[in-house]
Amino acid sequence: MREITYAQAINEAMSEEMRREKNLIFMGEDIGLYGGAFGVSKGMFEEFGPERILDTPITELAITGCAAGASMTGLRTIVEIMFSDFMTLAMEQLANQAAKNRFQFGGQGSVPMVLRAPGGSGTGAAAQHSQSLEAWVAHVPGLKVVIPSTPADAKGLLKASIRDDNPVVFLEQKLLYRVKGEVPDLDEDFIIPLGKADIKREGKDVTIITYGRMVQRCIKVAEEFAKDGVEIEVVDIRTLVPLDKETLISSAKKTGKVLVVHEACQTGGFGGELVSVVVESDAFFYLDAPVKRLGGLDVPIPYNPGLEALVVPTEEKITAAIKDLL
Amino acid sequence: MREITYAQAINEAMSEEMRREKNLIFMGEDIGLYGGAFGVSKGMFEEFGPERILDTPITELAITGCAAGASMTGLRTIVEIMFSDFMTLAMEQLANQAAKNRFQFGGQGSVPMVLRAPGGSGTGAAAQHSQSLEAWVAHVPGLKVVIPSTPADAKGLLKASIRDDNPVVFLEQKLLYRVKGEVPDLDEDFIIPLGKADIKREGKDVTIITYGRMVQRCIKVAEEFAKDGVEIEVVDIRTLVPLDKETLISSAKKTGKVLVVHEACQTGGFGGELVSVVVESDAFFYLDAPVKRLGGLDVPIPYNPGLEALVVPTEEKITAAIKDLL
Amino acid sequence: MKLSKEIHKELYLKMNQTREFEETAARLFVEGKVHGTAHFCIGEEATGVGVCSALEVEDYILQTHRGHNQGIGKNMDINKMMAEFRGKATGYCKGKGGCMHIADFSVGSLGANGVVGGGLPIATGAALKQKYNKEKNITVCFFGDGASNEGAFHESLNLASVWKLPVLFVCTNNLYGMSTPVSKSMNIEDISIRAASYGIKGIALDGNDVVNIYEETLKAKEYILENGPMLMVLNTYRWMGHSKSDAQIYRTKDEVKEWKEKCPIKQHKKFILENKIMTEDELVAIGKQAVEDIEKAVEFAENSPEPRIEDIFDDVYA
Amino acid sequence: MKLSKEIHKELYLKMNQTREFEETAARLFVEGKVHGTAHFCIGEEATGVGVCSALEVEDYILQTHRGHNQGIGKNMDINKMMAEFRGKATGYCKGKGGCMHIADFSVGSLGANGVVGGGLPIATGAALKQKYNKEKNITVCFFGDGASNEGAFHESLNLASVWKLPVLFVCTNNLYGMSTPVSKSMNIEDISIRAASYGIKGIALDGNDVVNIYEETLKAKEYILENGPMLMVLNTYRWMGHSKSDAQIYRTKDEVKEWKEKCPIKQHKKFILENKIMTEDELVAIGKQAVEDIEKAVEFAENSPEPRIEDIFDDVYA
Ligand SMILES: Cc1ncc(C[n+]2csc(CCOP(=O)(O)OP(=O)(O)O)c2C)c(N)n1
Ligand SMILES: Cc1ncc(C[n+]2csc(CCOP(=O)(O)OP(=O)(O)O)c2C)c(N)n1
Ligand SMILES: [Mg+2]
Ligand SMILES: [Mg+2]
Repeated sequence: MREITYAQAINEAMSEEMRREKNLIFMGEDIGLYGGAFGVSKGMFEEFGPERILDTPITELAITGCAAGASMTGLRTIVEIMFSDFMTLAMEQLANQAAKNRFQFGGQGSVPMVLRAPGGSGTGAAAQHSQSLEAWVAHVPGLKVVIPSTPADAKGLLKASIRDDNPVVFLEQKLLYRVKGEVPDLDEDFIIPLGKADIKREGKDVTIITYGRMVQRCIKVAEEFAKDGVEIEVVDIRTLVPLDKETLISSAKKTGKVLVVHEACQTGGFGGELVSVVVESDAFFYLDAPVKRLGGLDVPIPYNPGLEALVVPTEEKITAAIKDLL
Repeated sequence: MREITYAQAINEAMSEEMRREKNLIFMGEDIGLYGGAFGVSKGMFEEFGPERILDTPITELAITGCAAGASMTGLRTIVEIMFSDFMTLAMEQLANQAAKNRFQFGGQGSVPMVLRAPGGSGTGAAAQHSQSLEAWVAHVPGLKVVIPSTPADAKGLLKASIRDDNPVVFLEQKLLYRVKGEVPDLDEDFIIPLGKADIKREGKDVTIITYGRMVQRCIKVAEEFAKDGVEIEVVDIRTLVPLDKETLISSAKKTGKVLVVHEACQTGGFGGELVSVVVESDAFFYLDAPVKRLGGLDVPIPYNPGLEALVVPTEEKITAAIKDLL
Repeated sequence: MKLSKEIHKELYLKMNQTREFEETAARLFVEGKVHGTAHFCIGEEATGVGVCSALEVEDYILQTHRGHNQGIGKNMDINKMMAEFRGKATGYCKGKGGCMHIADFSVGSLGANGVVGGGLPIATGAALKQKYNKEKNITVCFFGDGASNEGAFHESLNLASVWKLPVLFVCTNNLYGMSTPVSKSMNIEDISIRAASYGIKGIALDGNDVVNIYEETLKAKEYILENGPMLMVLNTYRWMGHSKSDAQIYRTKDEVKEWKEKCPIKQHKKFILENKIMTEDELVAIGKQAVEDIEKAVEFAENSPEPRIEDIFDDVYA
Repeated sequence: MKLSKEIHKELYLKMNQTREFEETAARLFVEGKVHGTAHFCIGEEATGVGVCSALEVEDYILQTHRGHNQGIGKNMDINKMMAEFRGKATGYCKGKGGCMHIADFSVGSLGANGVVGGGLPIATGAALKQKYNKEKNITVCFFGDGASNEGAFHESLNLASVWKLPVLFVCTNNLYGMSTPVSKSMNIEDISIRAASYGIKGIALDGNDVVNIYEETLKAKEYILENGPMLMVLNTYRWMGHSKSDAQIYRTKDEVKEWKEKCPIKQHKKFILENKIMTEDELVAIGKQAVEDIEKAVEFAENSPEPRIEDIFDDVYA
């Protein structure tokens, strides 16, 4: 299969969907000629023109609401928030309006929009440009939440998100944008349905439940353990909402040992949900060690690259956590 | 001891602190002559005047940042957001600025502000006026988060929050404002330190970990069970950040059965954190049943009073959950 | 411009229906038949009725929390409005939304909003869709004086202007945002001058003159389809408290009395009679019809079933 | 107003330091000594330097992401700035903030901000404290043309106006917000007219004329202490790309060249020579000093230790 980057995969997903759906538009800051802060939309302005690729002023609240309004009335929209940290400015329109409109209006209308935003640290951009805020949006009924960990997942899940009739928060991972991976050919209409976890690596001894850029890191650790005969199963949940509980639970039952890993600050992170789903289920009776979480440290992301690398789960920390479980 | 309402307790806490600290100011929408949307600040404008009790335009982002700026430069501030749902408009200043300034500036300055906001459903105000968003703020390092369940706690914890040198999000419970409870006399300088859970009812058979308006409900259920000889311990965490893990864990060890209850939507709620804290600890080995969560249904709050009452944990649901555990 | 008798009839009826609806709703509170709160627009009927009556079905509106006049103006079904107010399954939102979230997509109402200024960004999106589809229709966004201090106001007017979106921004300036007088929430007297910040046209009108509002809306629509967005400020007054519970210590009884004299319904009546458009009797008949319409709505709502908890997950996701 | 030779020296030195700082910083990127990004203000030196040099220590400033001129203008320690840029423990923020979060509370800088418009609400708070304490000082809030479209701009100017807070809002209009030209982000040409929405004074100045900016800031401060907030727009231009990585396809080389001719340092030099305030030699000496200052800062930073992970939890809470 051909290999493309995560950023290209996202670009392809958007472009393909725009080709097949004339009512789909895309708006955001500097997404046009400039191609987006991370170059994700390069070439789209040239192909689809200024009526469908809309450069906006710096105005996160308005563009989020604008997307919701357009989607409520018949268009489908993608809105890019340049850094997921700036969703903080848009939460009113996202959580109070886009997420709730359908319900509070008794089912009148729907809001088929995708809010794309890159999250995560590692780029030296410090506290206000590096957060992982998926836990916020996963706590808002009416929103779906997706975080892909590979180019293929990014493409297939984004296409599914765009076709979904609900507001989907699609959180990309900055540090994965330049990472390459196999992606099905262009002529395939490649869709990955929301709500299906993916076992990225099979194993029988320990389960790691994770998502986003931590997936590859966990696989690397798993490969190290494999050398010593310990087979770790790495479950990539891919969509936080809806969550594929079954896959998590059955993996936990199989291995009896569970580690949850994510980059976001541990306290109040989505890891708590994942742990709970496991221990509330009958998997509880199969567990032979306390379920462990390994999230980011409860600090804002520091600028210094050495510090920055150490506040999120490292291979060393993941390895140590696995050893604790064994 | 005298009895006063939860709203009065909050008023007393603010008023007492304003009397002892001349550098403390209080701002918000309609908090002056009007006395606040829930009447919490009645009389304060008359006592402290327009320089210290500041009615603001409807401008949540600006007043939150204004409080942060004043607090960074030497004042202490209380800011009231009329409904916690409107924190959605203020998250940028709260999470990116107030919470992170001290850290990202390497310890220069601090931000001694309290953001007060009422949360919760039950008033027939529907989806945009009824949310419980504590999980969002508990996930932001740099913020402390408090939710009192009684007038005494409200008073003691608010006074501690105001004296704290950090931004504290103080989430009040609309449905408790008119509830009365015993509160120490006015001449006592009554402070409850942040970070201490309170065992509101002792028991040995089951632990309920909860907070906010669910505390009384859980106690009621516990009293019913007591009639049948089942002694439920009700632990009110009171402050979500910092969290008194010790008290939770030791109660879980004692009873071996844990139910976590909160009003907020279950998925992504703070309950996940509470479950995780228990099962990650050595309390895991004392558990003789899966830890259970009982949160609100994952729906926006509906308007109809019958529905509204049923989307949050009811006495019936709590009772059923306990029975499941036994 | 000379409006037809039919139009006058419509305006007069809708204003009367609005007032009757709200007076009845207030009574239902007293009777304990409604929980929650409501925000009444009595005294401001001309704003929503005048603007919305000048629109077509394909024009959208974004309503406020104080928007019964807007909904009735846009031809919403009063039975379903009342049923929603009562939280019934037959209501516009199946009882899930209540009066702060009344909506009727079929007549072009994209909903009332519980968040001050919450409709502004959404309006830009609805208008963007209209522009995208080259429709000859506009989106009207209602909001209050208080809302004009929210960031959403600034961002939305700016975006609409830059993209030349067909939006009519209608600010109903009733002199207060809850207890806070305009003089304490902004440092200008004429809110319409804020249009200049966006390079768009702004006008201020007597918000109690339904005829003029109707006419100006027609003109505005034409202007907007040609030139892009516009800000229309309607200066008016709310007679009742901000919401159910409001002791109104922030204003004088004299002020309220003064404004009651400028009652939009009374003014319209005077205009109709002076211009001999209808007779006193005809007007009385319309008033009666309004009362009957509301009585029927009350009955409809009263006899409607409550929503069932079994259906609670419907409509969370499409 | 006639500025002393000392003042001219100060302005000229600070502008040169700023340029030298940034050119050096750009080189450090190329050398791979810095990770992350930076936003350079070359071409805009007169704005931050002119405004901040007219202030006292007790006046606060809120800086932008493009604020080395503001920090140097406010007399920040260049060594600590460079060390922070390098992420060192001796930097202003102990290496935790980086150049987007440089701050020095001791000289009145309440910090640079990574969020466009993020400093605006904070400025109102700092000014509120000054007013509360009856200080005779003001808060200066820097932000860009792009930021003036954010809701935070609207809310903050309105709040400051209503409360008559001593804030000077300084918009450095460099014609672009990232790749987006002002003409596509707003529908007005003169950003200073936005002041009218808040009933405050607005002025627009040549942002490359450091002398005039200095003088106007002195006047503005006096005006503000008497009358409340004011908006000052400084029209200027950024020579470099938006940030480290920017192919600049959104503008022409000619446009950049044109603006390079209006170089604020060159202009100031010409003014000084024409008015015989200093000799060519004196200016060369100042230029040299600037180079040396930056060299020293580079060395200081280079020799400084990295922060330790053991200290990571310090400063999360007070
Ligand atoms: C964002 C937000 N802040 C505060 C409130 C509480 N609130 C409801 S209506 C209102 C006053 C609104 O004033 P205005 O916009 O003038 O409309 P009016 O009520 O006068 O019609 C307030 C403060 C809210 N609903 N939303
Ligand atoms: C809220 C927010 N949105 C977007 C960004 C990304 N961003 C950083 S600087 C910038 C352009 C800002 O333009 P302007 O205010 O004119 O300042 P300039 O960079 O031109 O100095 C953008 C879009 C951000 N940092 N914060
Ligand atoms: Mg009003
Ligand atoms: Mg700019």
